[in-house]
Amino acid sequence: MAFVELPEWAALAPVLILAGTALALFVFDSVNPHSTNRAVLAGTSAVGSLAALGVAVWFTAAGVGAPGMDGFGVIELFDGQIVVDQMALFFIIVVTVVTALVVVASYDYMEGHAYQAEYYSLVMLAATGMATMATANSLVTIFIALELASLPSYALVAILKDNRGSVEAGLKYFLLGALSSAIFVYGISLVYGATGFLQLDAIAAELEALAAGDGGDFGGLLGLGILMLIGGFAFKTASVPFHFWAPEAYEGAPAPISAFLSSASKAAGFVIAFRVFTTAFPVDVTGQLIGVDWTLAFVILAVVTMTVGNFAAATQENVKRMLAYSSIGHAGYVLIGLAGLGAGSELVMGAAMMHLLVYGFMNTGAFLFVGLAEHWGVGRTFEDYNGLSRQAPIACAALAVFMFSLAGVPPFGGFWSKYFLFTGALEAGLLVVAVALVVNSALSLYYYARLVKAVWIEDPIVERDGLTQPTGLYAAIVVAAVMTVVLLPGFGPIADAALEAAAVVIA
Amino acid sequence: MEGLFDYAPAIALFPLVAFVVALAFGNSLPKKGAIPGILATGGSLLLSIAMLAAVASGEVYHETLYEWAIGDAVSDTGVDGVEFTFGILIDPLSALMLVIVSLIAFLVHVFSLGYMNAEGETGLPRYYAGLGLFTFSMLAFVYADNLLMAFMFFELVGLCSFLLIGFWFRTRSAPSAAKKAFLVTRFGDYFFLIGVVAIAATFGTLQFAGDDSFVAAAETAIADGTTLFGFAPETWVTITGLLVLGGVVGKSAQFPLHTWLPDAMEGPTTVSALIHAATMVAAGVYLVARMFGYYALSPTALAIIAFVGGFTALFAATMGVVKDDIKQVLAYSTISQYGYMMLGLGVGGYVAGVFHLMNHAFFKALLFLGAGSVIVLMHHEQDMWKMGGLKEKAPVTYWTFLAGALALAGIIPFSGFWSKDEILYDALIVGLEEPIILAAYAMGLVAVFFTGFYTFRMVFLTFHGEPRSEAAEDPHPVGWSIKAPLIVLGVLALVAGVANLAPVAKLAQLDITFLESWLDGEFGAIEGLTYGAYGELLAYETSYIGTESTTVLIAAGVSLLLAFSGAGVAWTLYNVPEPVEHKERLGSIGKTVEDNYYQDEYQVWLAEGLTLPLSRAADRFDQTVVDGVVNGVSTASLFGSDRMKRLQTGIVTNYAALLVTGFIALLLVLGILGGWF
Amino acid sequence: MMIETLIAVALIGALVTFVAPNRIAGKLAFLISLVPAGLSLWMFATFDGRGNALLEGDLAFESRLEWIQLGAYDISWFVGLDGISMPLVVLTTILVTLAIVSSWTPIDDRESQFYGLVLFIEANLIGVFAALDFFVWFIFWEAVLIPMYLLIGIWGGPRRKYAAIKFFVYTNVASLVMFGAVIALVFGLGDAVTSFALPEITAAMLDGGPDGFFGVAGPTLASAVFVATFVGFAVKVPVVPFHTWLPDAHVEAPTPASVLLAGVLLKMGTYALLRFNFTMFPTEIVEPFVVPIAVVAVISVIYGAMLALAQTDLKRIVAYSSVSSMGYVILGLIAYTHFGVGGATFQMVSHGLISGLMFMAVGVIYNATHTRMVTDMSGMADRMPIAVGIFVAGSFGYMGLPLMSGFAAEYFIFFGSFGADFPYAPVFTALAMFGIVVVAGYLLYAMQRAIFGPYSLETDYEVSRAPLHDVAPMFVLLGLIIVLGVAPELIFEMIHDAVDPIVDGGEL
Amino acid sequence: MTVPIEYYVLLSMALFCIGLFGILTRRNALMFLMSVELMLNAANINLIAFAFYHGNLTGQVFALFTMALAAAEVAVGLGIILVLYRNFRDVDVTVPTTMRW
Repeated sequence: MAFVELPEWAALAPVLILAGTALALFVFDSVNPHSTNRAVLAGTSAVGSLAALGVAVWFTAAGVGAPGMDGFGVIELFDGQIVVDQMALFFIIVVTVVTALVVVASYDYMEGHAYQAEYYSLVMLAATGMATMATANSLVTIFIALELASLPSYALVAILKDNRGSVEAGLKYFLLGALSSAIFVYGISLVYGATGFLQLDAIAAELEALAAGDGGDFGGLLGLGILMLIGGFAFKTASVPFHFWAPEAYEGAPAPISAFLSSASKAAGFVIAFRVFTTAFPVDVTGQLIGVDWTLAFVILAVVTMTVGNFAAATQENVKRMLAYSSIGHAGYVLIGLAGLGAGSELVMGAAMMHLLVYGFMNTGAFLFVGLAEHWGVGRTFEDYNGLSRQAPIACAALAVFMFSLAGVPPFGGFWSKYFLFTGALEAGLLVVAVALVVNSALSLYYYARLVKAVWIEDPIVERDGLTQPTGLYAAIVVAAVMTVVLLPGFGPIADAALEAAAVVIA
Repeated sequence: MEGLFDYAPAIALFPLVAFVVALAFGNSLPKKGAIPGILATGGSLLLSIAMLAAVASGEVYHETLYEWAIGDAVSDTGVDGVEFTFGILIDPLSALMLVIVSLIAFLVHVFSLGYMNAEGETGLPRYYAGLGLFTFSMLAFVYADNLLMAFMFFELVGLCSFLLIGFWFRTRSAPSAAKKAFLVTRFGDYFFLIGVVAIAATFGTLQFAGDDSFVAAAETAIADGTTLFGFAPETWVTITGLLVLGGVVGKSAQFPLHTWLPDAMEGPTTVSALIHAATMVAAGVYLVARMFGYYALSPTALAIIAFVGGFTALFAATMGVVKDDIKQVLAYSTISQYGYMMLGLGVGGYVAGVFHLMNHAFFKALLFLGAGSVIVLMHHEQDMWKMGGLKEKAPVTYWTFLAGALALAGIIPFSGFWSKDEILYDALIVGLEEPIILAAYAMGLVAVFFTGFYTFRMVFLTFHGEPRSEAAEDPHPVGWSIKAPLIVLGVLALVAGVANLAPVAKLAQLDITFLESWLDGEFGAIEGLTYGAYGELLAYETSYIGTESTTVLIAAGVSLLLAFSGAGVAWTLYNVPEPVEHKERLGSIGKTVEDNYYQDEYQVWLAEGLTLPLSRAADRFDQTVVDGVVNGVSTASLFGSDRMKRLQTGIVTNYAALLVTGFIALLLVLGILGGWF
Repeated sequence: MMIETLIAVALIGALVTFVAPNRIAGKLAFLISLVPAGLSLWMFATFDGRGNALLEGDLAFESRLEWIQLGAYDISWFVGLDGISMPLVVLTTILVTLAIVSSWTPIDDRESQFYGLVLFIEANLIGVFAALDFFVWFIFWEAVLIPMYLLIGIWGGPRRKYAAIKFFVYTNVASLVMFGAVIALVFGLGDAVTSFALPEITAAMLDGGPDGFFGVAGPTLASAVFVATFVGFAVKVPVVPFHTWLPDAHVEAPTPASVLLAGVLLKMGTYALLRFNFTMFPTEIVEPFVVPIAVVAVISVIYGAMLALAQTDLKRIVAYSSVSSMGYVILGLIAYTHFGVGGATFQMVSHGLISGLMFMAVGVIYNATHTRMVTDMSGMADRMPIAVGIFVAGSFGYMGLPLMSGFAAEYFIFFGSFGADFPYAPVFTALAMFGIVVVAGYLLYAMQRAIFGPYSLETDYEVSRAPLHDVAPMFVLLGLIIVLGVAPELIFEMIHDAVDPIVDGGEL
Repeated sequence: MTVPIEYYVLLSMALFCIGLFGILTRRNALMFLMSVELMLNAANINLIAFAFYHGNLTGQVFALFTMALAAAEVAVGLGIILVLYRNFRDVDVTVPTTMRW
């Protein structure tokens, strides 16, 4: 096909498009600062992210990074510092989807805000960082990409400079982020010390050698290093015990940013985790060296994370905070994907990837509904949401879709991924995790249903007059909802893509 | 004649049509649905008589008409596949019963014109619909050719009884009585249903007649000594037989399930006459007669039937003695009379039992209708102490009622005498061999005295002496529609005995026992369903006091003597201008008897004193314990959630600390497992 | 594609109704629901399925196409009907139509949403009975929860929120347990199965069964899974002691929801029990559990009836009596005889009709009196003879009056289980049969207090005769009940045909 | 003159722990930042030492990246601390606790 003439670096096109958009926005900002031309700004970023999305989808369909005769094989750039494979594209798709939704929604949400251009360019920069994380194949690139994603995020969280909540959120996010990245870097240094390499495949090769040989004298060091790396990922994915920033950050940040962080940033965190632990630290070899199977760490993290997240969410009064905790809980679900790697089957990790994609729609949508509520100014607690369905049935129907999908109740996309995770856990023989999953999803059912109850069942405590229908927010929410529903019948391709991608990296 | 039987289904279907018509259009019809009822029952009567004639001419009819449900099931005797069907069995017994039922139903319909319509009752369509449905069910039950069909219509007549007892539902007592009637009989039917299921599961068939009948199957099983459900065949037959008997005891108001019948008098008197005297209550006894072959296989069952019958006969008769409500007296006498029939069947007196069933149907219907007309006369007063002196004012009612009374009391030559005497005679000759039967006979005999007594107490209090209320002074006149049925039944009560003058036959060596030969299939019958066939199955020894004829004379003499003495005592006590109560003479016994030996009390206690509190306790248990666990779980998790979120103190330094702690904990776990330190 | 059409019509209808204006929603939903009803009746008439869907047998209206490839297993859209599911589908479509009509009076707020949800339930219920792939089946099975949650929650009574969430969470947890168990089973079966199609799983189970998983031996795994699935379904049925969500849900739910809940949703549980526990599992696995289950069944019958006896709320009475009736179904299922299993299936349909009728009647009385407490009313027969007459008829149907479907069902079950081969079968049967006395007890007791006697009413409402569209559905149901009672062969024949392979496959 | 690698590691670990200690004890945001810097530099020591030990430059190069990113982080951090001060009139990190539980 026509594609083959393109040079190899073109495989990075999605990332480059995102970066380009970010720069374009900077240019625009410097040309006429303090511009509040939301249409242009939001439009540009939307177009950029959608373009990136389109390209990524096209690549996936065309078989970039897919081995075999119909594919082009995994494309490695800069001697393997960057790799473009199915998993990379998959997560680029997740990131770009979320970005697109967020920027469209921000069109209304950020109305009348002073720093329009900055906002959008930061979003695009963070997106670039996340997309890069998806492709990063060396601890160096991973770290850089991570920071590229993190630094704008700190700023974005705190962008409502006169809003104490936003600032507090930014502070907490930043401080814990700095701490975690310090730990992360230290972990990198230890791994480097133990192996002498930072490029993932090289590390793996070295470990093979060590395992084959005397086993090296850095077992403990390596183990500690791996653990610290896990810490870094745990921070990005808001997993216990590195989750403490999440509730405040999501609650304090502007709703679209919360959506952005809780969906895209989480996905990015997971992709690097997947990449590092599948490529650099093969279970058996590493196990020999550090004397313990690192999946155990993820088993523990998964159980603890989902439990903490769901239990803390159950009795929240503030909707946004409930969603924040629920997103911690979902991090716990996805962690099963890593915990189950021991079984050597791609099913469980594939399920995790599927979940992140679906989550990109349903969770973003949920946070955007909160954004809509903040736009309406109805308040933040469950009580404030009471009876919204009478004024805004469509948005509330969408909310119900998001909630039930998050709870994993059919007929919505969330059902597949969650139950595939359950299936994967069972396949990997993680009985404990499966049980925890049952308990937690029962509880999650309770609080998700509680929100549905608030908007659909309860009667409003205050009389409100009709609510506006901001185009951007509504568009984003409806699209997200429609996608969440469509993903039930149309789950086949996604499952195939995810499983294929997982199979590639695991092999 | 063949073609005639094709109309057999119509016998039952006519009343069904009447039911539908009355229910649907009753309100817009003249007489509120009485007319269709009368026409339908009349039609049934004619057809039944035609059937009777057909059977007399030697025809019988046994046809499966409809397959209700078919399926594979391996019965305990190895029969593969089972069919539950509806079919018609017309043999001497059922033909006779058809005529009885349709005749009385017809008369009651006619009587109702005078009794219900004339009184301007509301809800008459409901009443006639009920009657129609009842007649349909009863007739269908009568010629059912298998046990399941019999059970179904057995239940349906129970429903009709419920609906008609509760006809005056706006009162408090009627619904209560209706409920009691249905519940008590339902309790019996519970055992009946187990019996049906058991028999079906055992023999794979429920047919009454023919080679594939469960009776035949049971015979062969006993012959081969096949183990049935882990029991010896005789035992199992006894068990199943007794289970079915449960339904009989309930429906025929035998002890201890007799308590519903007196309350059932809450219904209109016509209903009492039709359902609670002549027909539905007879269903139980009829069922025993219908499957007599089965019981004949089990002496134990028969003995129990006989004893229960004898006991009930006496037990109920004593209670009838002290009642003041004319309908109550009749109710207890009904219970008692059915006791006689059970006794008769129990001792193998198949003919005697059926004979009494027929006679009783006539004279008890007569008495109830008579009582009904009395009640009309008395402006709906039922207390006999408020009556008296109606003899002159209502001659027709009086003479017909008297005929019924004489029959009931068993005074020669009225019909009741012949049948009751035959029962007692059969009981005696068996009893001379079997002590337990002798006991039953003794009770039956004593009951004769009480019967005579309460019957004439009733007659004298009602019709003789001086009027004891202004209602009795100038009674409300009654119309032809009331008189006509009384006359018909009165004649029958007088002459029906001719059907089977057994004592005469035995003494004079004449062959005039028509009923016996009728039931013995001399005119035609289905093989195996004859008196003779049953006789062969029966295991009873019989013997006589001296010769047969002496025994006959002794038996007849004794019972007559007792009947007359009972009547005589009543004469002396109550046939006076101003009769007075004599209960106090009985003292504490009288109290007990008046309270029906506290039968109702303990049964009510079982329901309301035991079951209801038990259920309330179960409810409390359910609410607190079972549901408590469920709610407890949710409470616990929400509490846990409340604690869990306290982790998030809001102070970022704590977060750092917790973060590091958590990390170190993880480090320790893995480190120790991996031996890093 | 018939089944797809049914589901599609219901789904699209749901959407259309959801956005339709409130005042026409009711009539619109009724018209829409006529389509599936008519179609399913036509399917019933032209039904040509043979044998059992999971065992040897060719299905009616079968269709199958690939959906998702999950590793070694493929999930496919696989639907079809056999003699067991066909009657249940018809029951569903008819009950939904009638429920819609019966809600014209009571539902006076947010009608379009209400009727939309009802049609949505219909789609899922049809799916549950038609699906033959585990995942497809599970999707419909779970999707029923959402509309029912909302129906109870939005249009329910005073404690509706508690009841709704209790129903939602309780039954969902049960489904999760059951799901996990089945998945474990599938993995346990190893290479024997390559899809989640129920027939394939069944086949694999019946020859050889699972070869161990989680390090437990195959038989142990199978037994564990049997228990887990049984519990999972027992909640839905519900079987004592998992029944406590039912009375709350019933009492709070609006009449039409109660009708569907008792009429069809409970049948999902028994249907699943029949399909999974008593069809998939080979006899040697089931055998040790038969007697315990029999005990549970008898307890459900008697205990449920006792609870009903203690109630004063008409709806609670009917709700608890459902627990009792479902006990009969369980008894019939474990009998493993044609009449036992067939009767159980027949009872599903029959109880669906009768309990539906009862809830409608109670609803009509409630519409007029605004109370359901038997203690608050007396002599209702005086004011609303027709509605009350139907209530009485329905009650007698519940009591198993001959020539009504209830009797046929119960008789089949009793006959089937009496002759069954498990230990003490006759004793268990006799014990369970005592339910027919207690049921008569509490229904007659309630009638005596609420319906008969002199007229009086605590709530000061002017009681008038019920409008035609309230009464008409009940007449239809009553007619069906009597028809099935007089001619059970109408459906028992096909049920029997579908039950054959189960029983012959596993004569205990 | 070669110092065994262990010493470097011990040094860096000590530095790391000092930084951690600072984070856990100091409430002033700036102190917090500085402690983070210490930790990062502990990592740098490792990287360089190991680069020397393994004889490849990867570590040293990465150390440069680290410094750069540390600088960027500080920049963002200072910005946030600025707005923190503007809103809370304080740079004590334990003050902002409007969101908890």
